[in-house]
Amino acid sequence: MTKKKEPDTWQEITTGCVVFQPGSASEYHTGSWRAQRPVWNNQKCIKCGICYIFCPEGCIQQSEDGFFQANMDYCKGCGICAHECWPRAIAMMEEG
Amino acid sequence: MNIVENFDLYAPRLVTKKELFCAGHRACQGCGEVLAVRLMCKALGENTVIASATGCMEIVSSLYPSTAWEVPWIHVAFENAAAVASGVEAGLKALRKKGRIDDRYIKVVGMAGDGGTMDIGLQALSGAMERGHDMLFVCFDNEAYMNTGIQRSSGTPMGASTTTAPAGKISYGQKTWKKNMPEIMVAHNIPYVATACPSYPLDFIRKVEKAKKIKGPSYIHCFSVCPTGWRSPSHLTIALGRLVVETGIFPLYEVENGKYKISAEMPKKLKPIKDYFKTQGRFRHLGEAEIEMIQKRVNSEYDKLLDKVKCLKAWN
Amino acid sequence: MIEVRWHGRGGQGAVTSVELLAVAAIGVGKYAQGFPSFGPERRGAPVAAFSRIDDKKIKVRSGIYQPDVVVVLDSSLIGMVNVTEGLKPNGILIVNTPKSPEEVKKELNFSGTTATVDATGIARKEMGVPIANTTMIGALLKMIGIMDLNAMKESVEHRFGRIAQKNLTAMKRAYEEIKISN
Amino acid sequence: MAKRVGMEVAMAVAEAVGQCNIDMAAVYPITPQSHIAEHLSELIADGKVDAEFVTVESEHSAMSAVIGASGTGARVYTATSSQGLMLMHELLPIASAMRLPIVMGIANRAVSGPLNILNDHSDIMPQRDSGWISIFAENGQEAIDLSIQAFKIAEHKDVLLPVCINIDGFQLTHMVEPVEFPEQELVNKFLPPREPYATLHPGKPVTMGAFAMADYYPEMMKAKNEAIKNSKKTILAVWEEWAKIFGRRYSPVETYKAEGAEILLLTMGSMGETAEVAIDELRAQGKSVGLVKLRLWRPFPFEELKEAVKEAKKLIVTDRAVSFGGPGGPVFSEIKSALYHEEARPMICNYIIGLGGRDVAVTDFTGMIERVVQEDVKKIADTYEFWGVRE
Repeated sequence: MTKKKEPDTWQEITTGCVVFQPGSASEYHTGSWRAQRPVWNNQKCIKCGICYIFCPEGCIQQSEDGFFQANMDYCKGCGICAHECWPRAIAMMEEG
Repeated sequence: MNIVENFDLYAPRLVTKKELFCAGHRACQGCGEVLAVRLMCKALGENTVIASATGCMEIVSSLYPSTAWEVPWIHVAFENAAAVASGVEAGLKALRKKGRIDDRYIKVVGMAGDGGTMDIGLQALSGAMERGHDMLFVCFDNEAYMNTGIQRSSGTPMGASTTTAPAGKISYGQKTWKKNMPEIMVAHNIPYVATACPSYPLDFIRKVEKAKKIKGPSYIHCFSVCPTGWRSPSHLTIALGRLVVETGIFPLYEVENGKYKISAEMPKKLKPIKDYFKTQGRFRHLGEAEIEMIQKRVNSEYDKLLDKVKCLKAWN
Repeated sequence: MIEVRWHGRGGQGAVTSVELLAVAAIGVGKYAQGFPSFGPERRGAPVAAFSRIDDKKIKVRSGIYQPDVVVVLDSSLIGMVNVTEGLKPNGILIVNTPKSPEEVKKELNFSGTTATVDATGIARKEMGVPIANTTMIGALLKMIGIMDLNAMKESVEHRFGRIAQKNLTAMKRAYEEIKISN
Repeated sequence: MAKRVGMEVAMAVAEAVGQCNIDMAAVYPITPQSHIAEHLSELIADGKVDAEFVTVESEHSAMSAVIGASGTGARVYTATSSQGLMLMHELLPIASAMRLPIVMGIANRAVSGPLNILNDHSDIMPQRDSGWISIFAENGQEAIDLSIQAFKIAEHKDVLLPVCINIDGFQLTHMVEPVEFPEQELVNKFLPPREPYATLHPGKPVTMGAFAMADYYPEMMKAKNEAIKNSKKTILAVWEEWAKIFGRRYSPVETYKAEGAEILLLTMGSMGETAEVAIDELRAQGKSVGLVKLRLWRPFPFEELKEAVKEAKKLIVTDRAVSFGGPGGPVFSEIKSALYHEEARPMICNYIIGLGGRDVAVTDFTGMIERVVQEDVKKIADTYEFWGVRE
């Protein structure tokens, strides 16, 4: 769990309980939900980006060399990328 | 395996990299609905205001004091997303006209699950569409009340086992046919109605972009696989979305100004529904007889849809 | 303070009459109220409407139970509705009918001041419609004399636009042709 | 000079709202509110008011739409009555929690069942705890003034809460009576454009209506309660400003010949002026009676109420609603609880009156006061009775 951020007291509650910081949910790291992790074999990867587009977390990014990798802070280990990878370049490995 | 059928292999890289729905949201592993929301936001771009109904997508994205949204977003209640969106549209229109906000075009989008669209939200949606607001409404249909624990809705398909229409000794679960929500929207004579599924991301994005350009009401019914509610493995989310289309259970089509058009993604020959049912726990109890009954209905509904395409061609 | 009860049928314009009268009275600096009987009556049903006019601020907002004047827009209501109910002993009854006030008195077994005018006939002649509500305002003003007939001009014009003059003419004729029996 | 005219109060309210430079209104028709909706739509159709008019398909959607529009920063208005208000009920605490300065006119009407279209206060009373500022009008002029003031109060940076103006259905809404509209220029000066604290606009994306668990919900409720309690200061200041500009004075609790009176009668809404006539009659007979009129319902004006009743021996509270199986009428129980710790407090009794449009006449008030004069204090203290109900 991320540590509790401001506001804390009733006086600090934002007016109308509005959240003013867009995308602040990224402070919460869902990577702890993961039981298995995707591992890319760049030898097989054809850089098509299917893993990127199908990731429900939107946590797969393309590196400068054109290969893809998941941000482990957020990857929940659903396995969609591995299952959808056309050249079978992604394998799911048990965590721990 | 035909996973890249009708799919430009490298096209995903052409999709905008900008994420307007950020990681850190609390959707289940392998959630098809949250994937659809993510893709929708990409298609809509930042000049968007979203009004969301109560439901999974609302809960997973907006736990105070944080938010996964990077576009302006409002949630009020369960049944009124379309009414809230219509108010947002009217408010922005008035403020723009009076020069109190800048002149940019902002797309107002209402979103809800199947319950918030087809059951409790139907009246507000019908009203908003009939009034002709310049807004898109997207139904993320995962075929039951997942947020409250997988209770049946009018979007639940025949034969599915849910927590309020469970399969039992004398019941095979849901005993009613899924409500044909896109048809109800077509009956409102709005300019654009489409069905979509994130398993066909480019088709989905293209449809959202099309709806975005329409100055008037439009509706997209997005089929959203729910591994938790359907008791299916999370990695099969995309595959199941493809199968529901390939079996003709959820055909992809558009209705533009009353004209039906089957989307290019539809196969020439449909697969048997058994292929779609077999990996889902919610259908596991079904016997041959029930599957046959459902198969018949799927065939006839699909034929009806094809007939509409033909008839309307003749009518033109 | 003068309190008036109007009897008519839904659609005959009793509510319009009380509105026009109140707006006109307020227009000449008086205080007034005009309000309908609050009910679900539809076209054709017997209805009532009420007016209060005074030179000082009117505070009371209850119904009118002892009117000073009763105006009957439709004489077919006589016998069906107790039009003289609660009418003050020195009160005035005004009926839209071609009959004489004496005849009406007899019919109703009423001994107070009674006035009649063939408002429907006047309205038909002047406006081409048998709607006597505005015409009867002329009759009422003749009997209570709280303000000049001209006071009606503005509110009638505002309400009726190009057919206002016909209404005003009919009103004037009722004012002049009314027959009174004390 | 402001012109004095005769106009139906519902239409006058629409005219007044039209003077407030609203941006959007969403209204669903219901008797006896419908003349407000109709006339407002006329003003917009004639181009006299520059606003979007959304003809929603229900009151639930009316409130939803004004919430959405208010979220964009627009100045919004809606009006309803009875069942419509009950249908909106779900959304009222949401609007106040989102701190949206929505203004709503309520043509107060009895709630079903049985269906009844006439006046009482049974529609507003169940909304008591929704976090809306709630104010009662006594006559047409007040309905106009309060409707304009409502925007100023609601939008004030120290308030930011929705406001409802209670206008008795039929008794007020359908009454043609003298009213005076404030001059447009003075209204413009009194009511500057809204300055929203956050808006639904891509220029600065915000999330409105986030959900909260047990770790934040209590703090949020406390914040909302402090906001509405604190709003009284602004309400008083706005009324003071109004009196200076327009000459008509408003107070949370108003009194009529109450000073030194042994017996006080308390009313809300349009009954007040009829009750004044009763007080005049009894005073003329030498009786020591006076009237207290509760204008501000939420936030409840504790200090002002205590001050108004502290010298009386007996206080008769009238209610136009029932708390079934409870302590009598809702106003009665509030007033009792407000006075509980006062050392000097009057005996209080409660008459429930005017339900479902049952006429309230001067004789009803003189009757109940005479009853209280005669009865043994102990016998009627803390009791409630349905006044004038056939037995």
